[in-house]
Amino acid sequence: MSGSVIKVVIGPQHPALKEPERFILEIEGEQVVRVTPRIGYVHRGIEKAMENRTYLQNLYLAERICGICSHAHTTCYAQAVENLMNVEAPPRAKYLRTIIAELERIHSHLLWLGIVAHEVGFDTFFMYVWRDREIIMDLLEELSGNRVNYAMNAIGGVRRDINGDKALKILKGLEVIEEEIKKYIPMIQREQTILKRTVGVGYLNSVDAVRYNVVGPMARASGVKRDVRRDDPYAAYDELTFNIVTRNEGDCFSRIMVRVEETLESINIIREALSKLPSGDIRVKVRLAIPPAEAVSRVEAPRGELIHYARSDGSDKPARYKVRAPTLANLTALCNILTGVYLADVPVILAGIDPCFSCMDRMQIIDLEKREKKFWTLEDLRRYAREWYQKH
Amino acid sequence: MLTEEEIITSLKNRFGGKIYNVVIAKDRRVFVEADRSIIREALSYMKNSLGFDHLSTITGLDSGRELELVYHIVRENSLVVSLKTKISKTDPRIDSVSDVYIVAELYEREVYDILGVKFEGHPNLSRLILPEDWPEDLHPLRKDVTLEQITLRIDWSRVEDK
Amino acid sequence: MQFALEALKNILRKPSTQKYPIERVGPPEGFRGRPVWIVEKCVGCGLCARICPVNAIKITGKGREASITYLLDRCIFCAQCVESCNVKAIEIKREFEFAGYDKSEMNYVYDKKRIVENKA
Amino acid sequence: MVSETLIYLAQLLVFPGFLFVIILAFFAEWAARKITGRIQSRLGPSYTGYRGILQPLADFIKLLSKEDITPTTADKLFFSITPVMYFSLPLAAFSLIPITGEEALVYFEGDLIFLTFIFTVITSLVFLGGFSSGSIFSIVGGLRAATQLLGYEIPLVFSLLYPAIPAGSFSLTRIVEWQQQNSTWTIWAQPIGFGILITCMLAELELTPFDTPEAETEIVAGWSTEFSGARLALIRLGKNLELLLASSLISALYLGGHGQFWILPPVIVSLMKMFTVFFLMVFLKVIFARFRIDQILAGMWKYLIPLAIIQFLIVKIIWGL
Repeated sequence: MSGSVIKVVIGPQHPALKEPERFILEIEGEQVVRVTPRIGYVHRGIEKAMENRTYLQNLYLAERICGICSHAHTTCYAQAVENLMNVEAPPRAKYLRTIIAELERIHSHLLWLGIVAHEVGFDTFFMYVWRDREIIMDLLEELSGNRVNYAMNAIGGVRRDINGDKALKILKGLEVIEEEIKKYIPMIQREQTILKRTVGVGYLNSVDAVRYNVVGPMARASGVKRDVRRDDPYAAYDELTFNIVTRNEGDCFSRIMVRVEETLESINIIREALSKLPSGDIRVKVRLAIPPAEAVSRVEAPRGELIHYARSDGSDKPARYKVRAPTLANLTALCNILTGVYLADVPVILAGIDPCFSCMDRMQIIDLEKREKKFWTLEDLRRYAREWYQKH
Repeated sequence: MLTEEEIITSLKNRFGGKIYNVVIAKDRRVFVEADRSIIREALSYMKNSLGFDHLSTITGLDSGRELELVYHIVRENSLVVSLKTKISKTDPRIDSVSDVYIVAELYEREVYDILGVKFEGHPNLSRLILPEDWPEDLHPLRKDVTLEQITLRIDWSRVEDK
Repeated sequence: MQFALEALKNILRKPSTQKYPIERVGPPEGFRGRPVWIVEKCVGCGLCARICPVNAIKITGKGREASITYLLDRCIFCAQCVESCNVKAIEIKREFEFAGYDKSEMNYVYDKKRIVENKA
Repeated sequence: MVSETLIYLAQLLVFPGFLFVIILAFFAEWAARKITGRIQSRLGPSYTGYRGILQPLADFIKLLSKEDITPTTADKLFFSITPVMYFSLPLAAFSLIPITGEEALVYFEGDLIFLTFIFTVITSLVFLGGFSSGSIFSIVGGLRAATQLLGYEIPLVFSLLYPAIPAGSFSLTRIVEWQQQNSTWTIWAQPIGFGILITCMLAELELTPFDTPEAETEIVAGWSTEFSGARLALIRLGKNLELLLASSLISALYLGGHGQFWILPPVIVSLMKMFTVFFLMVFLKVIFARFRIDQILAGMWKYLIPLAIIQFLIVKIIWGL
C-alpha cells in the first residue's frame, strides 16, 4: 500500500495552527497512517537566556514564555525561587495569586473554546465566546495593569492588591460570564453540527492517558482524575474547596465539556477566594542572595501540569533553569491519537489538546546586549556576521 | 500512601550503596542521586513497584566538570522524586528509558539536542528543537558554549544589499 | 439550529466592537504604559538601568548630572523600574499607542540641562 | 430597427443587464458582510462610504491593483480561463431570469434546464480551477467540491425542476407567469422542495455547513488558494453573482418572482423576494458549524434524496393524475 500514501505537511504555516509548528501526516485516502511532529519553530532559547540574567530579570522572562498562561509561569518561577531561598509568600499574596490564576484559566479556556469553534467552521460561536472573554481580559487589565503579561507576581508575594472596589468589579464580571457560559452549555450539547464533528473524534482511553503521561484537561477528559491544584496544592488551593471536572468519553467533545465546566468551577473558586481573602501584607521583602540549592515547582496551568526545575550555585544568576510546558507532555499522546483519523478531523484534534507551541519550545536567543556598542544598525549586524563567518 | 521516608528506605533496600545524597527538601519534594548504571533499573522499579507512573520531564544540565540528568517522576500526581545522575562530559552515554516511560522518547531527544547526551537504545534519537543545519558538536546548553557562538546564525552575505 | 435565536438577538444588540480611531476607550486606572522620569527627583543612582530586564534604560554621567536614555522599542512595560526606584522618580503613564515608523525616533532622553523630556 | 437593437443592447448591458447586476452584487456583498457582522456582534464594514457601503468596491479595486501570480506548477491555460468563466457564467445566466417584469431578457423553452446546467458547470470550474493551480490545497479543495457534487446534484436538479411540473413548461418565464395566473406561489404546494433547494444551494455555493471545498482551517482557501490579484477579484465577484443568481432563481421558482404586490413595481417586488432568500441563506451560513465531507455525502443520500422523491409523489398526486 506504500504507493498510495501521500505526505501532507501541516505547518509550519497553516491556518489550523495558530503558531508555527510542523506535522508531517502520511495519509491513505482521507485517513492518517503516520504522524511525525517537527517542533522548534518558535524556539527562543529562554533556558540559556535565563542562565545569563539575574533572578529578578528572569521573572519577566518567565512571564514571556507563554502569552496565554503567563501567570502560571511566573507563579511557578516565583515558587521555585522562593523554595531556593526558603521563604514563603504571605497568605494574602497566595490568595491573590489564586484569584489571578483562575481568571487566567477562564480566559484561556474561553480562548480555546473559540478556537475549537473556529476549527469546526463555526465562526459565529467563536465571535461570541471571544466577546465574552473580553470581560475577563478587561478585569485582568484593571487588576494588574496589562491584558496579557500581568506582572502580578513578585518573588516573595504579589505586586498589586485587590481592594473592595476591585473585588466588586470582579464579582460583577463573573456574574455576566457565568450567565453566558450557562447559556452556551445546552447549545453546545444540542447543536448537531458541533456534535457531528467532535463526538467520538480523537479518542483516548484512560489507560493510554496514564501510559502516555497525559496532563491537564486532556487527561481529565479521559477519566484520569489528576489536577495539581488538588493533588499537590500550591498557592491557596489547599484552603479552597472545588471539584475536579472529569469525563469518561475521552473524545474531543468531552474535552470541550471539561474545559467549559472548569470555567464554571473557576468562577466558584474566585468567589470563595474573594470571600476568604485574609488581611495582611501582600509581599515579603527578600534579599535576592540565593544559596546553592535546587527546587522543583509545579503548577496546574490552564493546559495542564507545568513543571519548573531550578538550581542555584550561589551567584545572582541561576545555574540551570528548566521549564517543561504541558503541551510537550501531551505531544506523544497527540501523535498517537492522530494515527487513524480522518484528515478533516486533524485540526479539531490538534486544537483539542489546546496546543501552546511557544511554551513548548525554548532556548537559543539573539542577545546583543553583552556587546559594547549600544545601538546596532542593520549594517553593524551584517558586518558582525561577516566577520563571524570568516573567523569560523 | 507511602511517605517520603518509606520510598527512600525501599529504594535503599533494593539498590544499596548506589543510591546516595538523599535530600527531602520539603513536603512532596525528594532529591535522590543514583549511579548511572542503575538508572534504567531504578526507574522501572519505581514505576512498577512504587507507583511512580508519571514522568514529568528530564532535565539535562552542565554542572561544570560533568553532565547531570535529572528525572522528575511523580507518584499519584503529588510526590515528586527527582532522580539525579552524573555522566561524563567527554563521552556522555546513558541507557534510554523510553521503554519504561513512553514520553521519555521526546524528553531524551530534547536533552540530546541541547547537551549531546547519547541515549543508548533510543528508537529515534534525532533533532527535536534545533534546526537541521545546526552544527553537530555545538550543544547550546553546555556551559562552555558562549552566547556569541550561538548568536546570529544568519548568513548575511546572502542577503542582498538594498 | 441551536444558535438561530441567539443570532437573531444579536442583530438587535449593540455591537461590542468600535470604530477604533474615531471612538476609543482609554485604558483603566493603573494601566502600565510608558515610564516617565521626573528629573527633579532623580539622583542618578542608576538602579533602574541595572535591574531593567531588557536593558531599555541607559544612564550616562553620575549623580544629579546624569542623563537617562529610555529606549521605548526595547521596553516591555513591566514597571520594575518604577518599583525599584528609591526616590520615586519614575512614574508610569497611561499612554499606549506607540506605533511608529522609525526605531531611532523611539528614544526619550531625560537630562537635567534640558529639564523637559526630549525625543532624541 | 436600429433603435430597437440599441434599446435591447442597453437593456443587456445596463439595466437590467450586466451593470445593474454587478452593482447589485457589490451591494449584496456589503449587506451580507454587514449582517454577518451584526449577528457576530461586530460592526462589519464601516469606514468606506455611508456605513461602509463602498467596501466591496474598494476591495475589488484593491485586488485589481495587486500583483497577479501564476504558480510555476499551474496549468497556464486553465488557470487563466477559470476566473473569467467563473465570473461570466452567472452574469450571463442572469439574463434568463425575469427580474424586471413579464419576460426575461432571453427566454426559450428549456432555459431552466440550461440554468441547471450552468450550476453544474460552475462546480466543474471549481474543480478545474483547483486542479490547474497545482497546489496541494487547491487540489484537495477541487476534489472535495467534485465529491460534494455527487451528493447534492440529484436533489438539486429534482427540486429545480419540480415547479415546472404544474406550469407545464421548462421556461422560467412561463413558470413565473403560471404562478401569477393562478395567484399562488409554488412554495405552498411544495415546501419540501423549497427546503431541499435551499440546502442544496448552500452546498453548491460552498457556504457553511457545506463549505468543505474551502474549509479554512483544513485546506487554507481551498480551490482558490493560488489565485491572486485580478483573478481573485473576479472569483470573489463571481461568487457573489452566483449567490445572487441562486437567490433570484429560488424566488422566481418558489416565491412567485416579480408577481404584483400592492402598488410596488415588479422590479422592486422581485428584488425584495430575492434579498429575502439571500438573507435567509446568509443567516443559515452564520449559525452552523462545518460538516465533514463524508457526513455531507451520507446525509444527502440518506435524507435529501428520499425527501425529494416524496415531494415528487406529492406533486404527481396533485397535478399529474
